[in-house]
Amino acid sequence: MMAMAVILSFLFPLVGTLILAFSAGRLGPRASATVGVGSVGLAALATLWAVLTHTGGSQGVTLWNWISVGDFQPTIGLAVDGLTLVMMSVITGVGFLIHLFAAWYMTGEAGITRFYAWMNLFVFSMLLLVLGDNLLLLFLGWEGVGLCSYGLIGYYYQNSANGQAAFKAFVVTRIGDVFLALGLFLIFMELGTLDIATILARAPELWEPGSTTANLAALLVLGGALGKSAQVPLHTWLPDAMAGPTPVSALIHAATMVTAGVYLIARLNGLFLLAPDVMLLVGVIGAASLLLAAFAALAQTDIKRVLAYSTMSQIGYMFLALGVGAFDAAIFHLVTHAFFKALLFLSAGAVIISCHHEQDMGKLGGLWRKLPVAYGGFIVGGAALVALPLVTAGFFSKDEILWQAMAADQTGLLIVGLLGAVLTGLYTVRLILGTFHGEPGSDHARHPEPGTNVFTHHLPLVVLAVLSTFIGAWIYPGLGELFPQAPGETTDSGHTLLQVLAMGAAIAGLALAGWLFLMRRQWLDDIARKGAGARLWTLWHHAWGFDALFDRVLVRPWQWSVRMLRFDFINMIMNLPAVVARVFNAGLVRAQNGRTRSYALVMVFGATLILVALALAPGGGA
Amino acid sequence: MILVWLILIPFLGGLLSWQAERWSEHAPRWIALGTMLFVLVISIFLWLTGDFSLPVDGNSQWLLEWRAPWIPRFGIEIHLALDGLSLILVALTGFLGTLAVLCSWREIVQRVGFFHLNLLFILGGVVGVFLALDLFLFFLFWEMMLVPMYFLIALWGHSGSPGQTRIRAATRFFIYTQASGLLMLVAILALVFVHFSNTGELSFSYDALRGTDVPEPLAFWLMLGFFVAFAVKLPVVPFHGWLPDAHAQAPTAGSVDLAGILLKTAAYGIIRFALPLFPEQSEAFAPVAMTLGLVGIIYGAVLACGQQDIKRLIAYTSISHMGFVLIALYSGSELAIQGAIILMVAHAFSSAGLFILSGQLYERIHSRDMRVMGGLWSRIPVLPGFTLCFVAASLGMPITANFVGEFMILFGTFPGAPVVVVIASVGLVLAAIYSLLLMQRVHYGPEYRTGPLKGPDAREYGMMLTLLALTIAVGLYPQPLLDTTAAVSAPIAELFTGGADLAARAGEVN
Amino acid sequence: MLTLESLIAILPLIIVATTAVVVMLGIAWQRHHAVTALVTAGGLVLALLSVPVASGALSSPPLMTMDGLAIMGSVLVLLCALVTVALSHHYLTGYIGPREEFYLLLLCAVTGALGLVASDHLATLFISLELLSMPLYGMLAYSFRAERSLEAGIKYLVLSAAATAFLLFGMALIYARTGRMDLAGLAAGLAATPDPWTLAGAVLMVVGLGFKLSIVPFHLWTPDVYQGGPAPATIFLATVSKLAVFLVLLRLIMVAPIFDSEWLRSLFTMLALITMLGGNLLALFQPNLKRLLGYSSIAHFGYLLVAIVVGGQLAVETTGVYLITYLVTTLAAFGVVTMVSSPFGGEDAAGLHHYRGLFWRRPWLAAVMTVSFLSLAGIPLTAGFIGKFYVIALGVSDARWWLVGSIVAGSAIGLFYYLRVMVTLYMPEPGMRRRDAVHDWGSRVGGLTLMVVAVLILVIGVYPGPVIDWVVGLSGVS
Amino acid sequence: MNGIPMEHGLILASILFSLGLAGLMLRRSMLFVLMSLEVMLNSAALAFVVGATAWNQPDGQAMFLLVITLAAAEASVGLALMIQLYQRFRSLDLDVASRMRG
Repeated sequence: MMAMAVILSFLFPLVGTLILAFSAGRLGPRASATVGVGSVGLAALATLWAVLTHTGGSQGVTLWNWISVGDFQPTIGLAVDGLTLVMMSVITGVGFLIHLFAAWYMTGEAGITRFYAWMNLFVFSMLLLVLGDNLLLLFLGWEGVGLCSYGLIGYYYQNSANGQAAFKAFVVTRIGDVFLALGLFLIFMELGTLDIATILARAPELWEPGSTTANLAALLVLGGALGKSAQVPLHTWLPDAMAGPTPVSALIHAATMVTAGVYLIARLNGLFLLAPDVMLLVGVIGAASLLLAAFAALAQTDIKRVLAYSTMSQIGYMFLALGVGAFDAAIFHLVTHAFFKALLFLSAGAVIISCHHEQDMGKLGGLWRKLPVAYGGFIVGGAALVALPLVTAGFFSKDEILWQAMAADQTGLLIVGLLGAVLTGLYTVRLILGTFHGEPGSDHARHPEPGTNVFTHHLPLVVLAVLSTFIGAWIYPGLGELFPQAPGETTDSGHTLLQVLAMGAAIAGLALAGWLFLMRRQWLDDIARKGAGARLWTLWHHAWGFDALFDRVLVRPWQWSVRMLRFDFINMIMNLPAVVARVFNAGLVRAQNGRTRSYALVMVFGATLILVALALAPGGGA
Repeated sequence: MILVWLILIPFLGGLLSWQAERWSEHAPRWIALGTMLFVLVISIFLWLTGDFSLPVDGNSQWLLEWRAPWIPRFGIEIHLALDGLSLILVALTGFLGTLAVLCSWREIVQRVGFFHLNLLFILGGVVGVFLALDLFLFFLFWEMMLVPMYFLIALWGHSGSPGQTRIRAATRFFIYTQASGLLMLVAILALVFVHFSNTGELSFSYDALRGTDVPEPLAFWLMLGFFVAFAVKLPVVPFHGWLPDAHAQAPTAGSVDLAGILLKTAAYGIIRFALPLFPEQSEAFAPVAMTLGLVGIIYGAVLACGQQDIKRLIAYTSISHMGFVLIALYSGSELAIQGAIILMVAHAFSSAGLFILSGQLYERIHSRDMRVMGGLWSRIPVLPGFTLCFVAASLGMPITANFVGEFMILFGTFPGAPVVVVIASVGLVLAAIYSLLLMQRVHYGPEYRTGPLKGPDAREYGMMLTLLALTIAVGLYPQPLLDTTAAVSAPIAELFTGGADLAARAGEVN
Repeated sequence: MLTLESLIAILPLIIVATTAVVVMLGIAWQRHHAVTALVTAGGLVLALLSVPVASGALSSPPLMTMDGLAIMGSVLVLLCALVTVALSHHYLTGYIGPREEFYLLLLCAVTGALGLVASDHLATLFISLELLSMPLYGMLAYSFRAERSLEAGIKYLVLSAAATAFLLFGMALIYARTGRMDLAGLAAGLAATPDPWTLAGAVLMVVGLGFKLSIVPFHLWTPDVYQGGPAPATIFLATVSKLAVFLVLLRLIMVAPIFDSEWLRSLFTMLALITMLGGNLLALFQPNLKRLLGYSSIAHFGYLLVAIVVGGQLAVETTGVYLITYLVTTLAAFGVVTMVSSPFGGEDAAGLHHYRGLFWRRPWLAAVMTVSFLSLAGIPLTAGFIGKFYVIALGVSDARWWLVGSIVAGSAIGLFYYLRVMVTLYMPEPGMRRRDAVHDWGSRVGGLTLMVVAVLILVIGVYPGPVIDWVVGLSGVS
Repeated sequence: MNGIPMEHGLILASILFSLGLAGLMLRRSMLFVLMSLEVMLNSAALAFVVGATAWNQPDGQAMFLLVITLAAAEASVGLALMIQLYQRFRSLDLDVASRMRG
């Protein structure tokens, strides 16, 4: 029964994709939307069915043997356990809400069929990613979501910048994917299988903890995760990816795809536990991304870019959790983050559409009365983002992460996490104030057209708002038994202190933000406008200049070499014989001057040469 | 006898369609289409009825065999044989031949009969290459298909950039392949004479020559002779000079055949002849070959990015893809060799798709220059979507056959040569870059000119859909192909491991 | 001693010579083009038929030998002459001026060629060679009113006479040192130690013969003479003359001991190398078809020199097969030129632009041309490939890698211009002034002969077995 | 026999031959060219005679006769062509007959 439900869950979006793709424009916008949203809705129902019929443990179903050559036996096979179901629920559940919202958001856009085709294909690929029972099938989904991300970022293709952003997103994540692929090669060579369960069983038998191979394998897999999850240093694509329609940002670049890296590491937990050094690295990278993105978020003016850096920062938390071995906490935060970040993005989308595609904070403002629903979404989502104690889902998950970091004695990571919480408060307040309060910065913001459709506009926002409160934390089932024991499960000493600290950090962030942005606004602006403050602002605005660095180190040399090689110098070298032949031809033809006497001369010359050679030859040539 | 017919049918069909031009303009097309479909049907029939399990000792490795004496003075026979690998490639030839006829339906309007004569002669020659087992016969077909290809490019091609006429492209193609082919002939003859001096029997037979004991320095040179011939056709950098021009300037059908089948004859030649005839030398040569493969992957990719001509871009990507094949063939891993076969098929589909698409674009905007494209997504229905699909296949997106091929190659090669795989993986990133660049320049961005263009008609749509369906089908379930060729690739892989065993044993003795 | 028995051995020669006399008398009596051509052809056919009789003869006349090589040579000479006659008839039909003497000259030259392939003595060698060359001067300058024909005749005369002088002087040196003039005995008087004088003599003979074969660096006359001479004369020069001279060179190498020297071999290697490459390089951008074919023939004899270098049974076989393939190919190529040129007086239509788009006007003629050029380029399924295969096989079997390498290089260069010509035939029609074959060319004798030759190219290419067997049967050298 | 060593005769012949060659290469007039050719042929004939004397054989003398005959034939054809040359170009200069080249 459950197998059927699972298969149906990813079959619906696939069928949706096919219908949309091959309709070739014959479907109207409404029909497209119906198919696109409906298929994901059905997938969500199928997932619900699967959740209800899941009997615990891991259940697998093999559809067919994909490839079978010698030991290489990857299947098209699905494995379903708690983690999978949680992920599926997020993908189809949140995905459905976002699709629904998109029906409002995308009204009147050209190419709506294409939009839904991509979105459905994305849901399909993402489901395959979490369902695959072997790494190759996982990789299939992994690349599939990348392609969909590419297609959707570049949705407004007529603007070259969007195309560039899509291109960048794909290529940067592809770099990570190559690491993952190499990891796959290594794992297959060493363990002789790609089946995840078998890998997790065999790895501890064959590899010493901390051995080079284990470290290398974990490191390579981590490379893949970094690319997909936009962690330092492969994070530069995410802010640019905001070029896509906002529902896309909500679904792909906040709720699901970017968390695939977290899922991957959590899925391969056994592998990472064998590589403690890499585990630490995961935590450190998480912490670094967390801070870096939080600072960058402070200095953005585009509301979507603020949210993008915030996403990166929150995924940093998840990585931090993974790094200290708290896989469950990471997934927990993944789920709650999916709720509240989707909410934030959709609310932002509501603002953007209402204000005629205006998304610069400087040109928005004063909207809170005119767009109450969006404002509500922002308040609830923002509260969850800053982890407002006790009432929001974000509080519980973030608290869990910080507690695990503390329990694992990673004080450094803990401090970064707390600092991040403060910063989160800062940028969230700045975002909400900048968007909804103060004076409107443009005519668009002065006369917004609020969304009125209850079903496609209000409903998704409200449901997500509800899920962003403690209810979202409450419905999370907890996956502790799936994962190795987390450090926080063995002890409880200091948990209370930590909770106080965490609450303190969140509230401190809010308070600081309130003080800075409400009381000292002028002072702040002055600092940001001149001297070191301005430079710092610029640095943060450009997210610490990673783009410029990569541009210098990678992009420009690449473009230079493309330009240099364009004329195919190897081929030119290979053309040398032709040039030589031409030269010889010219020389020989010159001798054909038509004069009998010179012909005789050449003939005699030849004969003389031979005779001289004969005379000079040792022994007279004999 | 069915093998003889497989070769003869295209030739007869070609002659018939040449003469059929007198009856009507469309008669040659229909005849050519029927001929290629016939070949396709025969090969599919053989495939369905054949048994491709590994030969039991004493059984022939060939599914079908046909031999007749030809030039007894040199022991030359007409010796044809078919195994899984040849069968798949023959079927591929039939399929792409059909496509080639279809995609020139509108494009070729002048001298239709003669065009199809050439087209079918190429395909007949290619089928001959895949079936010939006598080395002389193999060489004969190998060279013979060049002539019609030459005419195809020279007479129906598009002019290229200034100074690069189609005739020049065709001539370069011909000279490259013919000169390298003669080197192979020299190698073949040397092998034959060595065999003659060993046994006193003059024979060009594959079976007879396979075990020939060639003295060392000579054997290496002979292996090199074979390798160079195949390397030119594959093509391996630095012998790739003919390819971009030939691909770019050929008519669509020519490009499809070139990329789809002719390049595969080289890989086939390596699998069938270069490796089994000189296993030890090939193994010693493997690092060099793999390095050349790597150079091809990277170099082809970098150059592809710098092209403005859409067909040249696709042509350079072929160099890059064939680099993977080369690495696989010299990896000595069954998995990798199987992967190479899949990639050959996959590349045939994807590059044929891209070439047909660029042909269709050419029919609409009369240019191959990507600088005058851009924003086509909104101007042409359907085609951009297909382009994206084939671009995705070309960059090795999972679900497509290319992914299966490339990854099997990398999986198979990794244990033996991890460094090679690491560098080759860079090619995966570069593949993404050049593939998406194509997409970016052609279909994204602002519109270069406005006004809608005609969408694909049923013929174009059908071709694209078939190619796409096959690409995905092979990508999701390549097992039928793998089962068919398993009996071929396993022994090839063993050639190398055998050497390794020997070395290991030698080590023990020491 | 000369007996009747031994005269039978040279029956073909006698028949041809007699025919020459008959033709001469006929001309004196009454001029008639068609009859003259018919008589000539009849005589040649008769001579051809008598070859089996001759080969059955028990003894040869003095100074001559009728071994396999000679028989092979005779048959090829006669066949080529027949084709030339057929094409000449076609060509001369449009010629203003006396036409019949051409056949007379041709018959004399054939007599010389027949003598040359059978000669076993320096005297016969010399006489036959001159008998072959002298009428050629006349044939080349036959349409002497055309400037180029005259120029060709004069050039060939002067240079050929110089070459003859070289040959003679070489013979004289050898004779002075050895006291013998029969080929087999050339070394008899020689002391055990090698003698630079005799070697120098041999070298001078090689120069003389090399000139006739247009071996680089004695090749310069070739393009001019090919271009200037009337097409049938060029055909004769390119086929009969070269074939006969080459066979005699081969015989010298095989039979005469003084030519069996390592130094001479390396000399021939060197000559072969520069001839292959030089001929092909010269032809690269040549726009005149007849000159181009001249250069191409230089290259082809470069390939064939491999047989001289290697020597032995296989070399004779190679020479036979290669010559046959070369002959049919050259006949076809020049035949097309003749066909296009003949209906008009004056200069031959040799410019490449005349042939542009020929395929769309005269598909079969263009097909013949294509086949012959494919054969020249050595593409499989044509006779040329079999020849090239043989030469490469010969080189490989003797491990002459340098030669083999330059054959490959030469072929690659050669392709360039062969393809250039071939594709021209299929190019769209130009607006340029051009000449064309007559409409009913295919139904005339020359046209039919041409078709037969073209078919022969393909047949030899596809099924070379019989030809090879025939050559193998004859390649024993006495 | 008669005291003159064969080498001397051969050297003389060689010198004659070289003179003929030089004339061939240096003279423009066709008449002189033909004469040079004659000299070359005769030098060869001389060498034959020298050889025949040395070996005391008639063969060389016979060759001499053949060479003389040939030279005569050569000269007659040559002179005939020379007349045509003059008629066409109004000159005996061989270099004018160099229309064909390249």
